[in-house]
Amino acid sequence: MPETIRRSLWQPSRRQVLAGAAGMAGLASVPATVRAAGEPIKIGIIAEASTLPGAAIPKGAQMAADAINAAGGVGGRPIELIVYDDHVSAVDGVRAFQRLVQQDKVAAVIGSFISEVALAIEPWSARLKAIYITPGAASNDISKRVHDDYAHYKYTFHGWFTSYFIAECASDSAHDILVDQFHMKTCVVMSEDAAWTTPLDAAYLEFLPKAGLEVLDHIRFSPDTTDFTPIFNRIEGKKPDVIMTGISHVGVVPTVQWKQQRVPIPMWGVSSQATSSDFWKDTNGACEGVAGQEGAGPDSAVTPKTIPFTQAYQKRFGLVPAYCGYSSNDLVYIIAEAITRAGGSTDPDKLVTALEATDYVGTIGRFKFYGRQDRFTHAMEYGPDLVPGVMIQWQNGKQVTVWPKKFATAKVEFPSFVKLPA
Amino acid sequence: MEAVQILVDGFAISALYALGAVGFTLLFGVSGVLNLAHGGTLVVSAMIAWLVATDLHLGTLAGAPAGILAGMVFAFATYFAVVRPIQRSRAIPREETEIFILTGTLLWGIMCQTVLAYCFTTNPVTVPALIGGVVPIFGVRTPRNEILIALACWAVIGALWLLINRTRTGKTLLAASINPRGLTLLGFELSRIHLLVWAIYGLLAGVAGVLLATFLGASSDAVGPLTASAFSIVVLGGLGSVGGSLVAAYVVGYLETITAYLVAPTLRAIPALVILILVIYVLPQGLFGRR
Amino acid sequence: MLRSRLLWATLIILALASTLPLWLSAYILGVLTTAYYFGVFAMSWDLLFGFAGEVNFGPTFLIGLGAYTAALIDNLLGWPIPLCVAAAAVVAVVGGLLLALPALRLHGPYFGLVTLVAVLLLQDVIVIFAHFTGGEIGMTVPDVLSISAGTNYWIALVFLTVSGAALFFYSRSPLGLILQAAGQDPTEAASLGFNVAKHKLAAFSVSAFFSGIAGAMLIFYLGSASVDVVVDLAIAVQIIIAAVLGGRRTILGSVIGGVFLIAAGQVLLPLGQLSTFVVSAVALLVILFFPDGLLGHALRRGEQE
Amino acid sequence: MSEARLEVAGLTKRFGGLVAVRDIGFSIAAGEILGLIGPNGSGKSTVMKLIMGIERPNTGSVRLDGAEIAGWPTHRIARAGIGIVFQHSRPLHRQTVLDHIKLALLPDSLLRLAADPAVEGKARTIAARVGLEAVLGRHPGTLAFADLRRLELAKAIAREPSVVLVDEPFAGLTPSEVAGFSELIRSFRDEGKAVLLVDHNVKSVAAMVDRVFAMYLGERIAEGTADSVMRDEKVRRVYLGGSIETAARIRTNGEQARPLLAVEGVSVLYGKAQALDNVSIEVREREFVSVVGLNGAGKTTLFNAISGLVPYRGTIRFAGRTLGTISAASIARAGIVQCPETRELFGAMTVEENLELGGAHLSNAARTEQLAWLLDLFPILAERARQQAATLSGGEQQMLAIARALMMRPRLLILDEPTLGLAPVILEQLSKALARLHTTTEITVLLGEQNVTFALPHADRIYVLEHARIVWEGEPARFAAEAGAQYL
Repeated sequence: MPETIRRSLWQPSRRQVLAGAAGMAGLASVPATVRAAGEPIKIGIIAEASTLPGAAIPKGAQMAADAINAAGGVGGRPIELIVYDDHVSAVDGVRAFQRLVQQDKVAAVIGSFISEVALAIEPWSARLKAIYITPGAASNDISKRVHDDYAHYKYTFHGWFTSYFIAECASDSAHDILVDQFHMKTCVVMSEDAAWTTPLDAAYLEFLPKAGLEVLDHIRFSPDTTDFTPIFNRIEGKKPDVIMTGISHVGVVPTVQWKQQRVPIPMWGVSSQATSSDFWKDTNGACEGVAGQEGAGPDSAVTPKTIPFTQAYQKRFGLVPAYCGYSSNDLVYIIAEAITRAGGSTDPDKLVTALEATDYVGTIGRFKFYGRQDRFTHAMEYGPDLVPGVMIQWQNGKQVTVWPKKFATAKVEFPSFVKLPA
Repeated sequence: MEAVQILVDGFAISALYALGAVGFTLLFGVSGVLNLAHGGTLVVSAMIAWLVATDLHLGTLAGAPAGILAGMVFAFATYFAVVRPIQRSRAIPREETEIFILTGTLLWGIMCQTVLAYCFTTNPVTVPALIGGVVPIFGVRTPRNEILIALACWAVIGALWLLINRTRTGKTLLAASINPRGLTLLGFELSRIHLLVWAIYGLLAGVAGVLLATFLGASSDAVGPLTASAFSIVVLGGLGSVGGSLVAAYVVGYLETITAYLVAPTLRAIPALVILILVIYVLPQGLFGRR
Repeated sequence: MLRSRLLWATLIILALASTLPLWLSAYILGVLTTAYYFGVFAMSWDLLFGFAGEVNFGPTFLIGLGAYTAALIDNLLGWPIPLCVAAAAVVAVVGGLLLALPALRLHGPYFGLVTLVAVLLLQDVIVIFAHFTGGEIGMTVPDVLSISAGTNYWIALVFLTVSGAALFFYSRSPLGLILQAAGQDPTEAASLGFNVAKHKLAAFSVSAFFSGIAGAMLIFYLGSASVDVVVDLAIAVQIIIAAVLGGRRTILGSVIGGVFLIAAGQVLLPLGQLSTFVVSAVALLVILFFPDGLLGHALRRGEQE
Repeated sequence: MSEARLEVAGLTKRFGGLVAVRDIGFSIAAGEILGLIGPNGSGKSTVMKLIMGIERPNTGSVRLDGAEIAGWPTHRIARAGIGIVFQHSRPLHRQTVLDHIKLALLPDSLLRLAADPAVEGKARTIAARVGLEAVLGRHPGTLAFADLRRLELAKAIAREPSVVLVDEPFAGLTPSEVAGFSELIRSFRDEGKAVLLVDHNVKSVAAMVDRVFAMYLGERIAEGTADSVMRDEKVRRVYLGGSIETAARIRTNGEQARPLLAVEGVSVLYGKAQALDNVSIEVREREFVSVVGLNGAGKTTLFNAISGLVPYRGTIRFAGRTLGTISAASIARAGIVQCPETRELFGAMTVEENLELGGAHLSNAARTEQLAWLLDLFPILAERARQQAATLSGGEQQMLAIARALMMRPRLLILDEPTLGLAPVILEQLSKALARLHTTTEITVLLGEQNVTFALPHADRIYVLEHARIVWEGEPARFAAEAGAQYL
């Protein structure tokens, strides 16, 4: 993870671990420390080591692979990860995918938390008939394509909340906490202009009113915006009770300026970078009070596996996993199980059938994939008893889970400069 | 109300743009070098400032000078590793030195960017502001830091102005930008003058970088955009004209702010770009260009 | 005679290249395919820089125009690929002429900046009309040239050969001679009776023509058009580097440079992020120590004989 | 003599404030050679550019065979039948001589992708005519200077123009080469072409021109046969500043004085052109030495070699120390200060600032003292102290340039063409200033001039430089008798 790289500037020892995150060669050749023997099963990983969430992908996956191998592998065959970096570029992502499938002959590819990249890879997963699962991209279109042209696109699975469910989850939490506890009535939606936010915003506009928050304004800004003053001023002009965010590519800059300018309105919703444990340092603590939707928090047991995994991860990499860390880890298990179910075959069509039968309890909940009739075919099913999703809030430099009630470890608190409705 | 807001917000941004561009144009004026690794210099100083201030927990007061120093070091690295070899190369025909320096510094900038991304990720870093809090200006809630930044920028630019117009050293710089041959005839070693101007460039860019980090934040991804914006401001103002780039900085800064407020944040950059093309087309030498 | 030696070398390399699909993996073919289209980008740029004497920082303006025209038409009107490509060529040429107008007025960095800004503007327009263009995401095209790596490779190779030949002979033809004269010393060219403006406009159109087609073909190969593939300045920079690396004023050298850049990038993929660093460092060293570029160096040697 | 091919009337060109060409008019008939002469800055090259359409005239007309062509774009004028031979040109590196000539023969069409076969043959004939057949296959980089000039000539006549403009036809050529070129140019005349030769002085073109048109400071000063122009009073004053007078001067120091500067067998090559050929001169302490010679004779090159601005073969010693590898700047600091022909002032800075920079290496006290002395020497500069150098008149700029050089307290002051393009009244003031320098200071001066009258009074000894060689050396007194005649 990048932030470890930062520290590692004076802890070179850790740089090695990182070589994994950054230059994947290290991990690719990690020999399975195993009793498992025989022809290894190759799984491809496409990461973005230079971003907070993207660097968690290979780490989470590696944890799973090592665990599986230590436990004897898949039917005696060890799992081998082959990891490439796509430099956050669609074309590099496609090249990496082609290389993994055509050159390295992997059974399946887990890759990229960026919808732009995922959407570029998806057609190739169809053309090359190769399993592709994204551990963090959110755009609805990923699974919508599968639904619209199943025969062609069925090789793609969506291993994370679709934007639609993220919005629903955030809105539900907003209803339970902002509306019921803080008596908020109005909000402004503020999203970065990107693939995943188009459906997110649409869903926000659909769910927030139902949740009891009137949407006063809807602002999209380009991800390379550096000066947020005009945006915050415009929002303030509308006098909303809360800002519902949809940010992932950006995070530090708006948060820091929000604090610097003492914007008296709380931020709630999605803030992917805030899921990284380094966010506090990156923003010099400006993120105090910022709340974002997550799969699982470091401090609460969504499933029995959550906390052990988080701790093991922290022990090995020196930080808690960003959201892709959880999903990537679970997806490796899911693929392994599918291969077992397919009788050890890695034939793509057999794997598709096997994956569709997935019912696995991972670190962020119980995984199932929607069927071909559902609007989000092959997307991770969302729901209280499946993958519920949680809200994490930064409080005094710690990430605490504040929603839903059954996982909550703390009450919501906002910094002093935030004005709350009477 | 909105007008005042635009006025206030636009000022700090523009001041920062100005400071960012001045060094760039000075460098071109005196030594004829367009340094396309300029963004790199800014981000390097920002990152180092962050490293010392936040990561080593030494605070902004220690981070700022460290960052500025880093900026100067990187500037010299650019000069000795890329620019001077090209200028002295016998294999490169004189009339093509320019394109080679452009390509060379461009590559250097990319190298710098990738290394920064490797060590610090593409995530923006921010250095804690020296003074927090906000003060109302005509009812506009303005962060004290923004005021500090505007003041700092103008202080530095003012100092530069004094250096150039009031000191003998500064005047040799000015003279070099007008007629280098004349200086040689008067017994000045141009090589020394180039070293001096690179040092000043590094200093200016360093300060700009650190201020940037306390205000908008800086990330390795910003290397390209920062170079582009400095380049366009400087050309708009007229290459080599310090005064010109100050004016241009404010034109661009306010155009962007106005667009962000009155049109849409997403369109922020566009009007400035269009104006830029028009101006250059009508005045091929920019607003105050000499050459 | 040098010229013929160059010709023979090219033919032999072509012969070899055409056999690659028989014994190379689909993936490597894929890399070479992109590299070939990239080569065409670089050649078109070299025509402008090396012969017309115009430093164009925005080759991706022309490429992007072509690519997105094709992508949009394919998506909205569903025309067959050849028609989309043709349309792309037309639009790119128009763009080329637009770019040429300032070129006749501005010089050096000033013109360079205009081309740079042209790219930024195109990028913004694409993002603003995200509704049609898919904005930052980019758009997938329904049709692709082929899903067989082999076929794609053949297509790219043929296209590279054709456009390479065209550009090379244009540059070596009387027109190329005039163009070079005009680029080096407009006044003298004019006093020999040549209409400098006319010839520069021609050069821009030709360059735009091939850039546009290459851009369109590339996205029909990749199956999607996105800003970071055909418009982003980073790509423009790579193109320039490829051309300078291969050797200015050689046209063919640009192909070598292009293939080198792409291939190196892939070979170093296991280095993760740092691959870009290594590639640029190598390029910088070449520029510092062999300013004539790879092919240029060879040719210069040849001339001295 | 047939009807006029080229007719120029009332031609005027302004650059900003300065009038480069004022109301110039002349005509050249078919089969006639007109020499357009004038010292640097007289505007003759501008006239040529105006005819060729490289610059647009403010007013006036240019007629080719009766048709008005003033204001046409260059390429149209070229196609209408005017060819030009540039003095300096930048040939294409990768093309052979033959390619270059072919280029000039190509039609200006976008459709001709292949040159028609006739071109090759034509090109070879032209090459043969200008004497390039031996080097057809070579690249310009490998050509001798004369051949490069031949190439220019070939390109200019390729389209068989009816009017040929030639800029400094003989600059940098050896006498034998000059003969060859003259032959060629005469042959143009015989074909009925109208030829315009542009040069610095009558002498070099006298042999072949039918008429001469002399310019000075942008205006016509004389017109007629070569002899009549050479005899013309105005012309003589411009070049010689009137009758050659040798103010008898008191020898301030005799032969015994130590040599300060010794130039021994120095040669300089510009590319292929021999700019200095084995030149040796000597300047003694406190001596005033003048190097006289026409433009292009090599004076500036000699001075630049001394100042370390151009590489040379041979040795230059200053105060016993060999200069060789020292940087130009340190040579200047060592005491050899050049005040170049081009003046190299800092235009955008004030007179004061210019002088300040000149004295940058002095202690503050010394600087103020020196400054005071110079403002006394050139009072006009005191008045102009706060004015921008660029806004000064030519004469004032020249004084500033000299004063700035003197600020450095040079041991040897090199003055290159201080009279260039200056009105006679200014020459007076300069003259006085130099005289005062000579009598009141320890300074040694090396003066380069084509204006002999200005040079003589200020010289203890004189060298005459011609075609890159020293052809005469001696006292001013003997100059008129021995060298004066053949000078113009």
